[in-house]
Amino acid sequence: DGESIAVFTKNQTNPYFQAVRVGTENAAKTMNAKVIHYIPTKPDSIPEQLSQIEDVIVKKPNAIVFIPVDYKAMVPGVEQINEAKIPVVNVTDRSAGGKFLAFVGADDYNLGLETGRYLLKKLGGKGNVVIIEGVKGSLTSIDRVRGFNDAIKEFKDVKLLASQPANYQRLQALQVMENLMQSHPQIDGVMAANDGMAIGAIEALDGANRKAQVIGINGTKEAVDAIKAGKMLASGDYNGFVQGCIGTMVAIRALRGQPIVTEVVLKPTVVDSTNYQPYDVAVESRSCPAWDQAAAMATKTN
Amino acid sequence: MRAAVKSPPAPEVVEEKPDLGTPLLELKGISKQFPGVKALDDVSFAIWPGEVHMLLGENGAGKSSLMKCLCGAYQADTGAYFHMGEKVEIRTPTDAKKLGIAVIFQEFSLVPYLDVAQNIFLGREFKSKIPGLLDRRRLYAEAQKVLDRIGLEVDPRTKVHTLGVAQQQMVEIAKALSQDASILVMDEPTAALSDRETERLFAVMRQLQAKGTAIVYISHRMAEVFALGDRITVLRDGKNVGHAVPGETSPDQLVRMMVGRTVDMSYPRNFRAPGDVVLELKDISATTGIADINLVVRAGEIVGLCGLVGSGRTEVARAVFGADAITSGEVRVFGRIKQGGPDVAATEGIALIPESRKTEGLALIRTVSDNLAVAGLPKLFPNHLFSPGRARRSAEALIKRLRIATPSPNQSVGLLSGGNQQKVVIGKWLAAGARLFIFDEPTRGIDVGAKSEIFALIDQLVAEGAAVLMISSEQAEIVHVCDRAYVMRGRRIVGELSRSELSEENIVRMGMHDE
Amino acid sequence: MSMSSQTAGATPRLHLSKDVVQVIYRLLAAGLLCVVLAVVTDSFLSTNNILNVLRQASLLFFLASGLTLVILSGGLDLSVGANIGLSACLAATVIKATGSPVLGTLAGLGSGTLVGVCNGLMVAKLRIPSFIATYGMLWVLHGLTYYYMGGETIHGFPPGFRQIGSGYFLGIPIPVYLMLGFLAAGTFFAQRTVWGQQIYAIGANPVAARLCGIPVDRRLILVYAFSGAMAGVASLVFLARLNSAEGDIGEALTLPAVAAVLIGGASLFGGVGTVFGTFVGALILTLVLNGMNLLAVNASWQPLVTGVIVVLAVWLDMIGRRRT
Amino acid sequence: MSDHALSAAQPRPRLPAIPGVAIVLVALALVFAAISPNFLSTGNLSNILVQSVILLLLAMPMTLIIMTEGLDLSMGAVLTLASLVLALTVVSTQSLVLGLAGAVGVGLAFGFVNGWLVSSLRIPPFVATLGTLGVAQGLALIVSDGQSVVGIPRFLRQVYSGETAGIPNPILIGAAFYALFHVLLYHTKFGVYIRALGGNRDALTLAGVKWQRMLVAVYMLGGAMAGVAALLLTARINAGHPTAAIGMEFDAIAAVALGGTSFERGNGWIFGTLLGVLTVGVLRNGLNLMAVPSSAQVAATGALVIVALFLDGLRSRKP
Ligand SMILES: Nc1ncnc2c1ncn2[C@@H]1O[C@H](COP(=O)(O)OP(=O)(O)OP(=O)(O)O)[C@@H](O)[C@H]1O
Ligand SMILES: Nc1ncnc2c1ncn2[C@@H]1O[C@H](COP(=O)(O)OP(=O)(O)OP(=O)(O)O)[C@@H](O)[C@H]1O
Ligand SMILES: [Mg+2]
Ligand SMILES: [Mg+2]
Repeated sequence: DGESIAVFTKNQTNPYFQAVRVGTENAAKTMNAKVIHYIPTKPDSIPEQLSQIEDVIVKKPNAIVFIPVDYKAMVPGVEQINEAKIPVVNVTDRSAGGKFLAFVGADDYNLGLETGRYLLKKLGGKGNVVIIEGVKGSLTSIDRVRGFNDAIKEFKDVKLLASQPANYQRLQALQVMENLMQSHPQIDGVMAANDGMAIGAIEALDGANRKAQVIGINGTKEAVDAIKAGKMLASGDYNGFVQGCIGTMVAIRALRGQPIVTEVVLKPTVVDSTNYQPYDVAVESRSCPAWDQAAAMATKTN
Repeated sequence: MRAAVKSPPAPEVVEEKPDLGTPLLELKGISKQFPGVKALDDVSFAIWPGEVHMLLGENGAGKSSLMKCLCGAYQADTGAYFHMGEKVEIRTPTDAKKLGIAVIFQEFSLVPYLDVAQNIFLGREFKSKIPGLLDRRRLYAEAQKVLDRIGLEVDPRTKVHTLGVAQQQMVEIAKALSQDASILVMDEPTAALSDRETERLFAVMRQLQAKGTAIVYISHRMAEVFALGDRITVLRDGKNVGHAVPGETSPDQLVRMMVGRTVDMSYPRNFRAPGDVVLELKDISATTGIADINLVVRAGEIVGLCGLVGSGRTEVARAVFGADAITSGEVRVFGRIKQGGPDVAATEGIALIPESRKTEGLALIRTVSDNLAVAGLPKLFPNHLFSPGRARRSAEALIKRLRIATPSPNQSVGLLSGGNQQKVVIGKWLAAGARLFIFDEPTRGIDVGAKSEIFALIDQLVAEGAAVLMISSEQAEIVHVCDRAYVMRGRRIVGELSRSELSEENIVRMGMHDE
Repeated sequence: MSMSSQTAGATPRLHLSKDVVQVIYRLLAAGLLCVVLAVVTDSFLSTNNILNVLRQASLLFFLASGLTLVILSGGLDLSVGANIGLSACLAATVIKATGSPVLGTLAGLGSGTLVGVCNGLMVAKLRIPSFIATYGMLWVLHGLTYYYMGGETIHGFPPGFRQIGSGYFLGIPIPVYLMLGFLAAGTFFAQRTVWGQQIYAIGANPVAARLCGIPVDRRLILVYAFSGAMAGVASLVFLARLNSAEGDIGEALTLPAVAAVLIGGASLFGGVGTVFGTFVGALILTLVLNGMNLLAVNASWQPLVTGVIVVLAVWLDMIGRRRT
Repeated sequence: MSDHALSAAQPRPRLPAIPGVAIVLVALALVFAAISPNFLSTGNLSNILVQSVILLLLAMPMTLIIMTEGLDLSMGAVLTLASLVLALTVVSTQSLVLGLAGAVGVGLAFGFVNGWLVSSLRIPPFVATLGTLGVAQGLALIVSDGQSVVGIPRFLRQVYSGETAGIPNPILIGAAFYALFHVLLYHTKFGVYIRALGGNRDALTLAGVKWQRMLVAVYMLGGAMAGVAALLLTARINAGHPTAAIGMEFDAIAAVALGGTSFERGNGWIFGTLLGVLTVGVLRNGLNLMAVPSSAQVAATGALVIVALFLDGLRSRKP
């Protein structure tokens, strides 16, 4: 009891990671452990997360729950953790190397694919769409966009007009959308790689008095509100909260010698106007699934 | 374009060239055009070894420009250079250096965060035996030698930015002397110096002269012209208007050549009975080191403040104006205790003409008109709305009144000649309607004609009831102009001289009386 | 920059004021850009797109206009972007809590101004170089915002409030009116008031300005407060436009805002520049991004092209000024 | 700038001449040592030093650039690009030398362009390097196509994680370059001219020094050091990444300013920069050890910079 778990997340600004953090806290509280958060002061800074790993190793927490800011560049950091013999659970972005107790995440590709399909079906399998990408080179963006593209390929009458990055930034998405609307008089669907950008696109459409169906990814409160209000079509559920819960549970259970699972890849759920209710609560008031439920989601056990 | 007054033709002067053999350096037909100003117009000029050649002219006549062409800092538009009879090119400072030309510039060319020695040998560093590195020991030894020669008692390791104006001027001189040049150009080297340093400099110049160095010397101080000069060249409006020899010419004649009219150099004053006390200092001490300063200035008086360089005169002026903090004592202005910074001082009608025009007096990148308006903004535009036209008209009036040579009120002040810049510094306070003027070296670098005009102006100010506190290193000025004077030594006031006691000897005796 | 070269560069021969000449050159540059874009794309010249560009430029201009005065006074304000973040979050909270856009607006303007005053006090009274003082402030503001927001966003504001960001009047977006208003006010303040002139004087030589009796400290505080207030304005327009507040809302805007001021002809050494120049600078930057989006330039190339154009614009401007 | 050439004498300092950054560094170290038992362990101290080296390698040339009244905003982006070039070269040729040559080459090229824009075209350094920042960032995205470059051979990682004579390699590299910069600034002509470039450029012209070349050299030095830092960065993250060092130039500028180098008149010192870099390192490390929340760390970083400069200001009040 009273184990200390160090939790590494990518930044302090994206609501998604806040959901993960709340999940870890929730799980730790019910299991009588405590978490300490390490977040780069500069969003997504690789050198800074490496430094934080080194500093944390000096402090020797009992276990680590780890989201790499970059799945490849952070491998040396993971190896240092391994050398220091601190058990570590990988969450959200699957690290390209290093030894982990388990991986807990969602499948970005399938998320993109399913949400994309949902949109295209709603459009009746035809029309013009644009994709708004996240940060170039980030695993989440690459996989989600790949999913979007594959969904589009399934529908012959759908035309992809443009695929532009807006770096997961709301304002950039808004301006990119404004500019795209100038060169494309007819846009029927917008696929954004996260909810913030989706909302930015919606604002741009509203501003120009144009209509299009917009989807995003993450299932944030804001997106749920927009879905409720009928402004947004759907959001792929990425469920950071549950990822945080399960990641922490695995870490603590391993410390206590209880059985664990080694991989949980959450199934994609598309949140739309028919099923948003469970998501319409602030993360702080949600609670973690019980271990049985969590174990049932496992895709690998040892 | 230039604002020179219409003037009668200059008196005829002997134009024959003395037969002294081949000149060391000869400039022929030099012209230099700046936007709006023809700074030099077909000027020819020659120097012979071992002579001190005085270059005279009004502010903006083109003296500095001519010297800058001579040393490669400017490139002349037309003209040719001959070194010992041979045609040479001087296009860069390096070319000039190769010919053995060294220059003491009117505006300092020192680097603030290098030390004295590094400044003296800038561009001529001593190489160490280890390739790529510098020989620091040699640097300081050599620098010490040069400093000893001119009698500057400063550690060569002192960073230049910590030095006062006079010491910086001495470093500038040391820098030029260290080059062992065959031609030495000095552009108003004594403008910032007091008599003691000046004497020292003259001694060094005489040594150099004896060794055969040719010296070109620019100064607005008539006494120096006659004490040092072997020959005189006068420029006016960018043209060479004649040569003269000191023994055969009188100061009045020279002045007439320079300004094209007669100038009364005795600075006549109308002494009147002083009025109410305007400024009163009681036991002032300040963070800058001055202590127990007591003095009084009344309306209608010009009170001098004299002493050696470093005696603390500037610090007194700054303390009055609120530019430096006072640690004890009180300043009373018009009977009320004054507290606060320069902004308070300005609203109470005090004006400070600071000693360093470039760093403290002017915004060099702004126009003449802007600079002339800046101190008087609240007075000129009481409703806070600025009108460029109004500012311009006010500036034009001042340009006329002070005879500032500028192609237009829109010229950047940084492009004016040194003396004209100084006039702008004075002018901006005239627009502010101040009633207590503190002049710190007001005539530094100002030509004789302008000087007498400025003193006439100051006289007029006091006649209208203003009070003036004047600092000057030229004792003659203090003696001629002031009603009374205080003498400072070691950052304290050591005495007061009444009008009848005011003489150069008395000032020197009181101010120099060493411990 | 050597004195002679720099000053020589800035002197017009005619009575045509320096500022006017600068502005003409810069407008020409912007015009050239427009012509190029109009020729190579078919959608550039639509009314919609023009309004679009103007509205995007307005966001940049709000920040940059405040920054212009700071730069004129010889300083720099790196905290404007972070200031937007904090002010937007506070304004959003107040609107949510009270339902009153007016109170929210006051909160946004107030917090922006307060941050500016703090900057001003640090620069004027504590004599911390502005670059550092405002850089430190940037971190402090980020810290406060992150702490306050805890990674969440606040969204959904009353339609009345949203008008200032996304509304139209006579077919022209409201932010464009705001921009023109601030352009006129800023130009008037800088060129036609005593305080404006004093700010120029301070920028050109702070020591001399002080010895001229200008209350330098008070003017500097004013300048930074104004810059903070403009960040407050920008935060409100952002909020209204984006309909949501998050911590890093203005982060990416600081450098473009500085760039806009510099492209507009101001000098980081102070004393040179105009608000109108900044307006054109903001326009040029926005046109470049708009053009690249219209041309569907690969996103990887966008920073590169922007970089080259920024340098080119400033260089052409300098040549232009040297010629006069 | 040179217009404000020389100020009148400054009043004598009233506080002892201890730079603000030193006071802050010592104070921080004392506080952390008192609160966190791990802070003073050899492992942790070496940790701080190792972490500080990359920043030091950037901050030292930045000091010189700032002393010339310049600025290099492109440094972080150039470092990123150089790191990618190094990674790509090493992965394809397996040669460390070629990789380093490539990285330093990229740095030199950008340094040259920066220097040329600033000295020949007289574009203000802020604008010129803001432009090249965009170019370097764009090139980084283009050469990497937004992806990390992986498969870095073991020997490259050894550069960062290995030890020589019991001392971690990065510390040795940092020390060697510190010595180099010290000599450069205080014992060579170049050092003298750097001060003059910031203090009074006209003085150099009149002394017949071709300062344009010097200025280009200063920026090239900055680029080259970004190349060297790229070696350590790539070895550290075991990859090339298109955003690895974005924004690091501001950390470097902050460290330089923290160290007491001023943006005007060529007033600066390299030891102050070392102190500045260490102060940032100690602060981050200590706050991490104390598990201070990230948002407070962010605010503390800002407050620290302000406090140090404020202490400096107390010492030498401008007249
Ligand atoms: N770089 C420049 N650009 C434009 N005009 C200049 C420049 N340098 C000098 N001038 C102008 O050339 C004229 C001659 O100036 P110069 O400095 O040679 O005068 P001077 O004889 O040395 O005067 P002073 O006694 O006041 O020092 C002046 O009108 C001045 O404004
Ligand atoms: N004893 C000294 N040793 C070294 N430097 C000194 C000494 N006394 C004065 N100085 C320097 O000389 C500078 C000029 O002195 P100060 O301004 O007090 O005198 P001043 O009478 O106004 O002289 P100036 O003729 O320069 O106006 C001082 O600021 C100081 O830096
Ligand atoms: Mg002159
Ligand atoms: Mg003095």
